[in-house]
Amino acid sequence: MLAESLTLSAALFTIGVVGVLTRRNAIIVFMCVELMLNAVNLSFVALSRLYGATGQVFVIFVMTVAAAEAAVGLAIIIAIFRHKKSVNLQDINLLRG
Amino acid sequence: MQNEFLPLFYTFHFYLFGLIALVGAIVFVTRKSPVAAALWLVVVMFALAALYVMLDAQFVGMMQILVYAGAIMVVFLFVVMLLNLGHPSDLNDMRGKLGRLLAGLVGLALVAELMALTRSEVTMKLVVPPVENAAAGTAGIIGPIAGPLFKEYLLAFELTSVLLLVAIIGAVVLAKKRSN
Amino acid sequence: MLQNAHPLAETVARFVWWLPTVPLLGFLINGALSMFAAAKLGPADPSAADHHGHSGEAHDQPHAAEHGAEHGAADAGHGDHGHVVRHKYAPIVSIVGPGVMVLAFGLALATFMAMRSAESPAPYINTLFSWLPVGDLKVDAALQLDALSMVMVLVITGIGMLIHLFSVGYMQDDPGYPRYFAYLNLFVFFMLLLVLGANYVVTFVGWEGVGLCSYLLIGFWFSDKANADAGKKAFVVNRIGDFGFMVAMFLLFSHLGTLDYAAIAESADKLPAGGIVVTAICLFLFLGCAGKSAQIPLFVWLPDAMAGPTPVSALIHAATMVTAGVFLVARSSMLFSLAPVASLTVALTGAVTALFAATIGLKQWDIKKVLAYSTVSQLGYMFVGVGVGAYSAGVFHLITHAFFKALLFLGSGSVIFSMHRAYHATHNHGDDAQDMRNMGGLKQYMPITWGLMWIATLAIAGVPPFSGFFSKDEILGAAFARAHGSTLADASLLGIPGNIVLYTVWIFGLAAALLTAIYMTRMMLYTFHGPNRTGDAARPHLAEAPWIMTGPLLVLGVLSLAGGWLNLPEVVTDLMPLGPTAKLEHWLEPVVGEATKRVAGAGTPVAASTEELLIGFAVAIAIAGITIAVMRLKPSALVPKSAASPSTGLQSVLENKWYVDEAYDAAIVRPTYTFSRSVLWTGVDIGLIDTILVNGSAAAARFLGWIGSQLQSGRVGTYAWLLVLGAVLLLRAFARAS
Amino acid sequence: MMKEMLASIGYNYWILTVLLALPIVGAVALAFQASASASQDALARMGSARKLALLFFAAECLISLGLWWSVDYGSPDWQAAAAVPWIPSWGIYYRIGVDGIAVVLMLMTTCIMPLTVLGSWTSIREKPHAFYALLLVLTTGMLGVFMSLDLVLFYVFWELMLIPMYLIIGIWGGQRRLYASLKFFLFTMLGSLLMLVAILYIGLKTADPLGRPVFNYDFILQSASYPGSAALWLFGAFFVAFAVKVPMWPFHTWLPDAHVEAPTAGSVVLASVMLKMGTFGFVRFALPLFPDAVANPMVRSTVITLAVIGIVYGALVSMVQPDFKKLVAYSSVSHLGFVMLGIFALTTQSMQGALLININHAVSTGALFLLIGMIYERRHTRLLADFGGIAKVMPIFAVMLTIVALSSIGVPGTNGFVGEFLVLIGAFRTEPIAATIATTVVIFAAVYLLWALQRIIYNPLAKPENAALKDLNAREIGLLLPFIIAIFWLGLYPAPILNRTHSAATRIIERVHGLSESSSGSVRP
Repeated sequence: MLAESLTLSAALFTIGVVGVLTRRNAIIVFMCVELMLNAVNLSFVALSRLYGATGQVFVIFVMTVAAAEAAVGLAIIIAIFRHKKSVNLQDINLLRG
Repeated sequence: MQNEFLPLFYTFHFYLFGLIALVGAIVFVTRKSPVAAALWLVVVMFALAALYVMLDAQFVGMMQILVYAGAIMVVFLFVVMLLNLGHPSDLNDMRGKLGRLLAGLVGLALVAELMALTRSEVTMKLVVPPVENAAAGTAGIIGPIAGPLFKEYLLAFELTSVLLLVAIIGAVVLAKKRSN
Repeated sequence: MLQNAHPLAETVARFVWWLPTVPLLGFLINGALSMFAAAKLGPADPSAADHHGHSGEAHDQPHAAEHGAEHGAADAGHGDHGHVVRHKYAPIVSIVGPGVMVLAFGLALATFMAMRSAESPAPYINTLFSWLPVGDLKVDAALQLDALSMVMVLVITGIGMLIHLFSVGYMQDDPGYPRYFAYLNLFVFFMLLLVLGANYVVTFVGWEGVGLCSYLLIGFWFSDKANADAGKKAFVVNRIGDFGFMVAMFLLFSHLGTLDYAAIAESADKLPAGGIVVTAICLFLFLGCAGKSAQIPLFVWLPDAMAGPTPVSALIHAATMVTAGVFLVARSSMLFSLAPVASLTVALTGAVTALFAATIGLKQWDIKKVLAYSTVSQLGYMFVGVGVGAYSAGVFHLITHAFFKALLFLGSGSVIFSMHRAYHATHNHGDDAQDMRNMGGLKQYMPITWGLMWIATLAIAGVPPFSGFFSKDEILGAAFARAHGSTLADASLLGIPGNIVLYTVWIFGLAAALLTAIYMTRMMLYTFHGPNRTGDAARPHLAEAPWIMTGPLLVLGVLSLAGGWLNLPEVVTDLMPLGPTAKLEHWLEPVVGEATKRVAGAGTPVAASTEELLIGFAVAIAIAGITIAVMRLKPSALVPKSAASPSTGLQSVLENKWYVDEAYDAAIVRPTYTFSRSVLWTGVDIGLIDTILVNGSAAAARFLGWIGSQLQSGRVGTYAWLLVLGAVLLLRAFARAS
Repeated sequence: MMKEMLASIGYNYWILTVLLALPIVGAVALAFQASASASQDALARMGSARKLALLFFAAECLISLGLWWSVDYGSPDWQAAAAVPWIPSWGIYYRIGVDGIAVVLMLMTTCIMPLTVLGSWTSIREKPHAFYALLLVLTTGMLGVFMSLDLVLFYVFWELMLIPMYLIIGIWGGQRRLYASLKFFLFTMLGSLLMLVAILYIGLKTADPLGRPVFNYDFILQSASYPGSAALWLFGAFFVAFAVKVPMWPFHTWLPDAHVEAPTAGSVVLASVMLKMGTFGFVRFALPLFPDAVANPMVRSTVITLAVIGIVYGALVSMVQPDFKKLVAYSSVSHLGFVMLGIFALTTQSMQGALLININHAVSTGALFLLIGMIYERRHTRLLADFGGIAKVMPIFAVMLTIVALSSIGVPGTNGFVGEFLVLIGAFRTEPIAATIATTVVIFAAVYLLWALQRIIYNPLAKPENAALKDLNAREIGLLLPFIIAIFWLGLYPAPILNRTHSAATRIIERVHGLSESSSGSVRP
């Protein structure tokens, strides 16, 4: 089942990437990133059948980071929305200074 | 694994959940409404959780449901509701045709490369002899994960707690309403 | 070693280093007095003065100084009628300044006596300390006493003493009195160093030192821009010559490994005679001489140098410094005698200069300018002498010229002094005290000066039995004799046979003698004869200068009259027993004798009858010149300068000195400045290096930064695209590598 | 006698380290004093800062004087040497020592520094403590460069010297100080980074038996060998670093800007000492380390051509400068060109002459900058056209300026002559054409300096602002006197210095000739 899992992982990852590239809604882009993380998790888990449970440990780390990221990221989106009344990425270019 | 029906049963369900995940993902990306997208993502999460269980990572599967579907996605939905992102103008957030075409091409290139890599010789070379899973029986499901987590990766584990703390504080500070 | 064995070592000559030291002490004392008088120290914090306005004292001082200095410019004819206040240290300076010269002259006389009794041909070298000991280069601070330097020392200290005395009167009212004597003493110090140096480097120290003093003294009244310009011009033109001197030293050192005169005299034979090396050395040396002795093409500074006080012109720009070039050729006779081409160049340059300067002298109105061009011309004669290998004749003319030209200059100084005093007394600031058109008929007011200056004029014109006759005749005779047979006649200069060159030199010399007689007589006629043009108001104030000035004139008059006795030619002593024959030539024999013989070679001496013919011819020319001048020139027809009409044609070309200054300015000076300013500075420095290379590279860096900054659009979408593209490319590379 | 006395107090054992440490102590002391006197008014702060600084500089100068006697100049070994491990695993040592050349330059530095403090006595009113502290740190850097025998240590001191000067120009400078200081910094940095790469290459290439890099100067001299054209590249890297500092044409354009903008003390230090770092670098490092490269006819003719261009170019450009400081700056380019010509002509006379010019230039140009500072303080301008005739109101100033200008022109009897003469007479033996072209500068030098002199002190006193100028005060005269004495001492009796540098200079030439003869053998002695 390893090959299938990896293929699925690649497909999901790519879908996430295409989502990030095509959508402008910050929240949906964010969710696409979560999808990409999940795709990676799937690879970890699939490969942990071969190499031992360490892969699963990493999945747990990834999840933690994802959780933290979601919290902070969404907080940022809220802050931006308050400021700009929009979550459209085209309207957000604060980084430009 | 001794049961000979099991592989078929197993295989069938593996493909089934795989298909669900794939279709769910495609539908998720194409939804205009954030709420619908989020719900479809939850579907993907669940399908993935099932796959984790089938890949002998039962603990991770549970975590997937609890943390991702249960916590993270709820937060997403919560934010979507909070910000009331239902206006038609916001809904049409797709890029132009050219953008989509390019994104598709890049996606194809990416998937092709990923596939090539998964089948390339490099990955084959990376294969090390599988560790014997003899202890799996006695240590149960949690043991093999808990072992490395609290031994080799103890520092990293402790650091994640710090990370989470920072994230909490950060989220509070960022989302707080400015008094002025 | 040598100096212990030398017979002079036990005599007064061992104090030879006191010779230059005494004037140096005078310089230090006078300089210190000058500084003390001027010292009014500034505030502790200079920038504070700006904020506190001007104190009353600050106003006072420059005022007084300005007044004083303008008064000092009296010599240039711009006198101001003010209260004459003598410098507060004038009495001390009047004792110290001339006093050190008297001491030096006394010491020189004593040394001379010692040398005469010692009768040692070898030079006495007095090494003071090791100056530049580097590897195989050994340059000592050493003085060399031999026949040549002794003669020069006597001339310098003797004439110098007289001119110092004259200056006491001439400069009495100048506010820069101590400064003047300090410079003058310093000049004598350097001049003595120049002639006494035992190697080229010590000579060079004196050489540049006298140039420096000349610079300082020409610009003595520096408040007038013209004077400061003249000083600078003198120094810079001299430096062109010094360039030649330096290169000659480098050549000598790299080929002979030494710069000592004694060592070079021994080893000069190692250089192939007539070879390129020795010719180059001599030509470069001569470039130095041409600068110092105002020969073509570097003569332009000397006429301008007349901006200095007149005694300075007498001492530096007539009697001593400008003759240093002649001295140097004589000193380097061991080299010049090996380089016929260089010697011919020297002689030809001298002859051309003599004639050229004489033509300009014909039409000058400024009495000092006439004398300046006459000096250039006479220096040309000296170079003819040393160029044709008649070194003692060149030095002889140097001595007699020092006598009569110093007399002429001091005499003109007397005249100017008197003229200026007259104008000053009548509040006349417009008229030029140096212009001959404002003089005339001064004979009756200044009879002593008149008589003495006639002596000098006859001497310079070459009328027997005055000193100039003997020396000039000897030079022309030598040129003629060398053309008949010598190493020079056998050589060729730029393809022209040597004997033709030498005949040309001789003819030029004769022509210059004619012109000399004319312009000198013209000067005498316009100054002392005919009606007076000074103006009715000023006329009663014209009078003879005080005795402190006339006294030295008298001494010089005697010397000009009898100077020929030093080196009587055989032709004359055959006719009448006036004294020993060719004294100076015998005296200089140890120094230049060998070189003279080498040049003369196996040539047959000119027959006595030819020689008598030549002498007669020369005398005839001198008398003809004087006669022409007296017949043609009408002093009574002259009008004062203010009423004169501008001259035209050749006359104006001569009056403007053939426009040489203007030509140099247009051909050399201005192009150099323009090139430096527009090409080097604004072009290369600011344009190429700074703008293109330095600021250009900065601009390039800024441009790259700008490109980079354009990537930082701040749009998350763009970043995502770039990130993914990067990932795709990386994976591609990874996949290809695997 | 002096030597025994110094030996009895172990002078040679501690002197170098003390010389390095004392200025740092002084800088720290000034920092304390600055915070202690924060409440005082500006004038009192200036007064206390300059006194303390002068004290330290005077002490530094006094204790350094012993080197004149204590060092054995004929010995081929390093004198007063010391070596302490600094980063031993990288082979970096605190390794110091001096030879005749270094001692003479060090004494020059320590003697000039107190005079620069006196020169800025009244002109530095802003942040005086910081100014003097930076000067002190600068002194440590400069002395360190002269005594370093470890390439990395040398590099550290080399850079240490850069920063204080950057700040001195950038904080206390004139109108365009930021441009000037940045230009100075970047030019110097460009060169020194290349040098750092070269130093690291050499160090790694010359590993010791344990495979650790070695930066020991002596060890590298004995054992280093570079493959193929590496020596040329390494020499090139060192060359750029030193040529910028010298500065050689065409790396010189930072100098006029830096000089014009720098405060008087900065200009003096820059001209008198810092430019000598470049030439010292050539003598100590570039020549002995890469004799093959130096003996390469291509390299030598290139360097000599650049030197001669610099000599003539600097003089010609000096002639047309309206600003006195800029004029002197360009004349420095010319003078330092002579030094380079002397060094690369590779004869005893020219090398010794070059070392002498180093000192002469420090004296003459340092004094010129001080004099410019003195009239600048009075008139707040340096444009030659703004002056004229001030010999009447400032006779002592006029005398001083004349003497210093004459020494810079190179009139015999002053110091300027002996150096130039030795360089030219030496260079003429190996490079006659270059030496002859360089000799023409005796003419241009007279033109530009005399013209400047005339426009300042001679000519009519036409401008009323100038009529009220006061002559130099006692401090200023006292400050200039040492320079005047040095001008005549060096001009009339340079033998003590020549004797002290002779053996070191000869060794360098012999090394270049000796090592190159085995490979090319074309250089005449």
